[in-house]
Amino acid sequence: MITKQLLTIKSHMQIAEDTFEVVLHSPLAKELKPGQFVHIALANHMLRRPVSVAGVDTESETFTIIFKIFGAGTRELSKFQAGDSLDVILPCGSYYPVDQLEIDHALIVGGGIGVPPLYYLAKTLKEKGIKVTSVLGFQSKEQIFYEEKFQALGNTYIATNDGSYGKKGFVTDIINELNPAFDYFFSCGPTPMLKAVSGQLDGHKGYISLEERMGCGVGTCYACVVPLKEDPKKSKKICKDGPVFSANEVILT
Amino acid sequence: MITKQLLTIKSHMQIAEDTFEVVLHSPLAKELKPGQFVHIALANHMLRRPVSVAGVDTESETFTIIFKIFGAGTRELSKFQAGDSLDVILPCGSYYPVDQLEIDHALIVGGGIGVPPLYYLAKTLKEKGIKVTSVLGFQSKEQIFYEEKFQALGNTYIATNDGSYGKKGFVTDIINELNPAFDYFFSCGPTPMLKAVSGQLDGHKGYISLEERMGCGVGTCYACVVPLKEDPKKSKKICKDGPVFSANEVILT
Amino acid sequence: MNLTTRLPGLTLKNPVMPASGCFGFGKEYSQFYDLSELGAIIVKAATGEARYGNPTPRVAETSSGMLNAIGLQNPGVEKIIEEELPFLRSYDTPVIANVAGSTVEEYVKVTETLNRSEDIAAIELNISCPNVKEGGVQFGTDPSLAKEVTYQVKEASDYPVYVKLSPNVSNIVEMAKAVADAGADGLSMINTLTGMQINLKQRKPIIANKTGGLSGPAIKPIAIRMIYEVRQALDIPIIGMGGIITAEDALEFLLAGANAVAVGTANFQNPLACPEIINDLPSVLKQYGFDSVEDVIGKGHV
Amino acid sequence: MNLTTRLPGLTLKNPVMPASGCFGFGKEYSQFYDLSELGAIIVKAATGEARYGNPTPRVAETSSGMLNAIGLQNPGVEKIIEEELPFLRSYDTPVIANVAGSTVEEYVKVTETLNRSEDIAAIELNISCPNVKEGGVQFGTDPSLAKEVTYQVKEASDYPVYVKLSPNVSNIVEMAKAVADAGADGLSMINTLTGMQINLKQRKPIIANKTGGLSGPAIKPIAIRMIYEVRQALDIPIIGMGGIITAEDALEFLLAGANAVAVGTANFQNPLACPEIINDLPSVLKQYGFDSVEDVIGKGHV
Ligand SMILES: Cc1cc2nc3c(=O)[nH]c(=O)nc-3n(C[C@H](O)[C@H](O)[C@H](O)COP(=O)(O)OP(=O)(O)OC[C@H]3O[C@@H](n4cnc5c(N)ncnc54)[C@H](O)[C@@H]3O)c2cc1C
Ligand SMILES: Cc1cc2nc3c(=O)[nH]c(=O)nc-3n(C[C@H](O)[C@H](O)[C@H](O)COP(=O)(O)OP(=O)(O)OC[C@H]3O[C@@H](n4cnc5c(N)ncnc54)[C@H](O)[C@@H]3O)c2cc1C
Ligand SMILES: Cc1cc2nc3c(=O)[nH]c(=O)nc-3n(C[C@H](O)[C@H](O)[C@H](O)COP(=O)(O)O)c2cc1C
Ligand SMILES: Cc1cc2nc3c(=O)[nH]c(=O)nc-3n(C[C@H](O)[C@H](O)[C@H](O)COP(=O)(O)O)c2cc1C
Ligand code: FES
Ligand code: FES
Repeated sequence: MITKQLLTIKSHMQIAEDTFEVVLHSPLAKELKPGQFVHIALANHMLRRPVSVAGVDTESETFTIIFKIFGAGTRELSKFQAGDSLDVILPCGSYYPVDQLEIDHALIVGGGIGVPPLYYLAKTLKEKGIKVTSVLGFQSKEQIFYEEKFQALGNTYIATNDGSYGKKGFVTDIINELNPAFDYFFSCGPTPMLKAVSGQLDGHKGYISLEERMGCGVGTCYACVVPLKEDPKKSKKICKDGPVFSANEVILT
Repeated sequence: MITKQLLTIKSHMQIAEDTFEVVLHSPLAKELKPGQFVHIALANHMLRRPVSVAGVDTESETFTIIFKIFGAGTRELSKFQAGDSLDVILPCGSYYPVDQLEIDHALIVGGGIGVPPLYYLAKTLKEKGIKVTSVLGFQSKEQIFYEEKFQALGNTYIATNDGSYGKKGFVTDIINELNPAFDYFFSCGPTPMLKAVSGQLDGHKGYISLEERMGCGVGTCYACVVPLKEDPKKSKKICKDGPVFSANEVILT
Repeated sequence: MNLTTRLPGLTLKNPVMPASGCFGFGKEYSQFYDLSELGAIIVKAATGEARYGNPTPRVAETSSGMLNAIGLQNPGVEKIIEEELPFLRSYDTPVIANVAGSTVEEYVKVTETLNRSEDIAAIELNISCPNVKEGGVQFGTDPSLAKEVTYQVKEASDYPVYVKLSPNVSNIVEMAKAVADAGADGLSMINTLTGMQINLKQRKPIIANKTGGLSGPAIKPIAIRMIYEVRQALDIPIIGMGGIITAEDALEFLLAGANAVAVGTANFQNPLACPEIINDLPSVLKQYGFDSVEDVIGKGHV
Repeated sequence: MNLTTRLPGLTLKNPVMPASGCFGFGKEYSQFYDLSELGAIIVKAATGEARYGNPTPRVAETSSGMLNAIGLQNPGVEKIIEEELPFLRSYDTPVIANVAGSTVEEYVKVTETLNRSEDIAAIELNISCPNVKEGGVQFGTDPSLAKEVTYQVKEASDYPVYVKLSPNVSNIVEMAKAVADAGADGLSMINTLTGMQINLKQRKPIIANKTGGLSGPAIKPIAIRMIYEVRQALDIPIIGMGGIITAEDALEFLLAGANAVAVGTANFQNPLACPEIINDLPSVLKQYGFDSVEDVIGKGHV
């Protein structure tokens, strides 16, 4: 059941260059599934900002988001403090259907602000006894976050565009080299990365998570559509039918 | 010399219903004269808000403003706290020419948010050894402020519209009854009051201070004009030539 | 406090309804509150056939507003009647269908198809969508085309027809007169103003369609002015919209001469915008000295 | 960073100038900074005789904008030449005079009078002021009237003529073409959009003139769209304006196709708006990968 709630910020801290981790309290926290997002209102901004769920703690009824300063809205979000409140719509969108899948070994491929939802996913997979290999891409060393946390869940490989840490290049370069065994892949990141990864892993089963500029965030405005492979005249809504899609479902543009 | 400054709030407190007294620090405080105003910027508001100077403390380099919550801007202003900063243009406008006048006994007539500048004026007059009689009008008891401060400067009479304190009625009723002796009157308040007072005291020498919706507040936009008695096709700017005018100079509408 | 307002074919328990395109067909927001609270519901535009709409990005944020270029994406009028409208039957609130098209024939066809549905109470004739290549806005900026399409749709319709006007014109009164002459039962105003935002990094318009329709509080003064001008010139009922966020905003539209109001962009910021405005309206009306909604309509004229 | 931009009759050291009506004749803001920092200065409108303008209130605040109905108050062109313009001589910045009128004859008379002044570098022909009863905006919404007045003023003027367009039209390109055909050296766009705000307590429009011109960030998307459209259709130089607050905003206008920009409403919020934008511009240009102002112009087109 989707709702609008005023949530208290439990902690707010910088974890990498321009990157912040915020923990929010909500009785609905436990209902948030890996891949889903929350839609955050900001004073002086007409539109809400979508941010993925990066983790849930059912006991404390909290969930975590991680975001990077990109423009005016995320900058405003970076200035909040523990104790402040945020007006949030949640839970939004679809999730990685981990319960329905038979997986032995999952390959996680994330880039930049696509990494946060994958951490929640990787943690959930690991808790189900599934082996996890993670390949993560960042712009540079200063932008890297959660490396140890991913390491704790399985082998983790990092690429940076500028080579300041890990492999110089892209996640696809690591996958090329590594040629890892896996039965499902899960990817989230900028569209060019998703395109490259789905191309590279074509033929494998997998799920990807998309981004698009949103109006409503709940499925009423048709702002966030993505065309379907089976019929490009048809589309799905990223905010409601997505953001998670099966790897061969949609056309990436 | 008019400037734009970021000023620190030294104290911020409620002094009557919806009415706040704010003390601001500025090296320019000592240049602010009775009748002048400052022009305050507010985030999320296109236009600045003009507020009169209600007092100056040259030693601490501070000045006082008093304002009442009227709409969104003054409501926002009411939420600031000591330590916060305000973006202020100062000093703005003309002042009561107390140094140029030979006065023995001044009659002060103020209504509502017209009272604050008159306190600074009354204090200045008193310091010059001039006798001060004050007639102040408020909507109701809860709205009254600075009564004792005015009392300390001279006889003070209060009218309330609803009769909840002092005389029930208007400042003009008190003046009628009192028929006070004075050589100059000084009045500030809502235009209907100014009209009534100037009418009642016609023939006396005096000064009035006007309000009008402002754009620039410094004399460039022609938003705040008032027609002149000598030639209604001519006008003066309230923000620059005013807000203080000699009682017979302008046409009140 | 009596919030009832009466318009041709519509007796509304309160004057507040979601605007077309900002509420889908109601399902999503029904998760947030009981849609029966609404004065009415204007659903997303219907065209003759299914339309994909424009490429994405389709929205951008602006100062106190937003741009959109959805491009009339919808499943087509038949599917809307079969698959979308029945859901709204269970709510005690009239539904207004929004009719769009590229040609007079398409407008007429959609209208005729809608005649078969018993799930609607009125038609809003959208001659003002700025986001489609052909049709739409030309009808909304040329008085003689507007007159023609209104006349034809009116002929075809068993339901009252509210014509939705475009603000992208020099003379809104002329447009209003043209459609009133053609038999419009009421007006809906305003649709969005054509705007653009350029992405500084990408050095191109943010919206893939380049231009989009500007909505939100930024355009409220234009909406108020146009409604005021039309109300001065004509007696025709008006559904007013453009930047309404609060009950005070709704009151301003009623004072300008609107008989009811629609809330668009505000739904995105606050899914509870409509019920909150409805809830606040009685006390706001009282605060400003009014006894009922009908008491307010047009009272801002001097 | 080279901020120079060249327009007919104007070589500007930077592309930023205050907009007409938002800077008086410069005296007041000269208290805040050295006016020589400015790329140019557009002064308040001049008419044939002194005008009192409209009754007050003349301004109102809106979401991310403001309404004004000053009504072209000014001391008349003669007095402006004698008493106002000489003050600006001491600054190293070109002055653009803004010409207004109710009739073609008045426009021509003002222009002829300005020809006698050596204190100006160009004329901005204001055919778009929405706040005067006669003249002004009709010229700005009727292409043939716009053409006629431009032609006559162009004939009368020794200075280059920039025609200031009204956004209150369905087709801005048609207007731009009309005045370009008549010989305009450049365009100034946009003037304000006609709007209204109603005072809920007083139950009447806040602005005594009822309607006023909407300016500020609220209208920026409309300005950007119109400049983009005109730049697509014509090669004529454009001074862009409408809602500029920051150097990023200025960059957006240049990308849309403006050759220089004017800053209006922002001056009221921040008297230092112009010098701050000029100061920030080099680093903003650099951040987005540009080497000079002329390098940016029109680069937002795809
Ligand atoms: C489903 C989903 C999940 C996301 N999860 C995360 C996350 O976990 N961490 C994170 O840092 N970012 C995430 N993003 C991206 C994030 O929403 C944008 O970075 C943010 O909206 C930018 O807002 P801004 O005001 O800082 O930028 P501006 O450019 O000033 O924003 C202007 C407008 O564009 C929209 N916009 C700009 N970039 C994007 C984008 N990439 N995606 C969607 N809308 C955009 C904004 O929402 C706003 O409406 C997610 C996006 C989506 C769609
Ligand atoms: C020279 C001068 C001195 C003033 N001194 C004081 C003072 O000492 N204490 C005090 O409480 N008030 C004073 N006022 C009035 C004060 O400026 C208004 O109450 C305030 O601007 C209202 O802003 P708002 O956002 O609360 O109201 P809103 O109605 O939301 O404001 C909307 C717009 O209207 C303008 N406006 C509304 N009412 C007035 C008004 N009466 N005068 C000028 N502009 C107005 C606002 O500035 C703003 O631009 C003074 C006004 C002037 C012109
Ligand atoms: C995303 C979006 C989609 C819209 N779709 C339609 C539509 O399909 N038909 C229509 O007549 N108006 C449409 N509109 C216009 C609105 O109904 C409304 O007239 C306009 O947005 C002004 O109101 P607002 O400022 O409250 O949003 C749409 C507006 C938005 C923001
Ligand atoms: C108070 C005020 C007065 C104005 N007076 C004039 C004028 O005399 N002549 C003119 O051509 N434009 C005038 N304008 C329009 C501005 O020059 C400018 O075109 C418009 O305000 C849009 O820019 P902005 O959003 O930066 O203010 C005026 C605008 C304002 C706000
Ligand atoms: S953002 Fe509105 S439908 Fe997806
Ligand atoms: S407020 Fe601009 S001239 Fe007075």
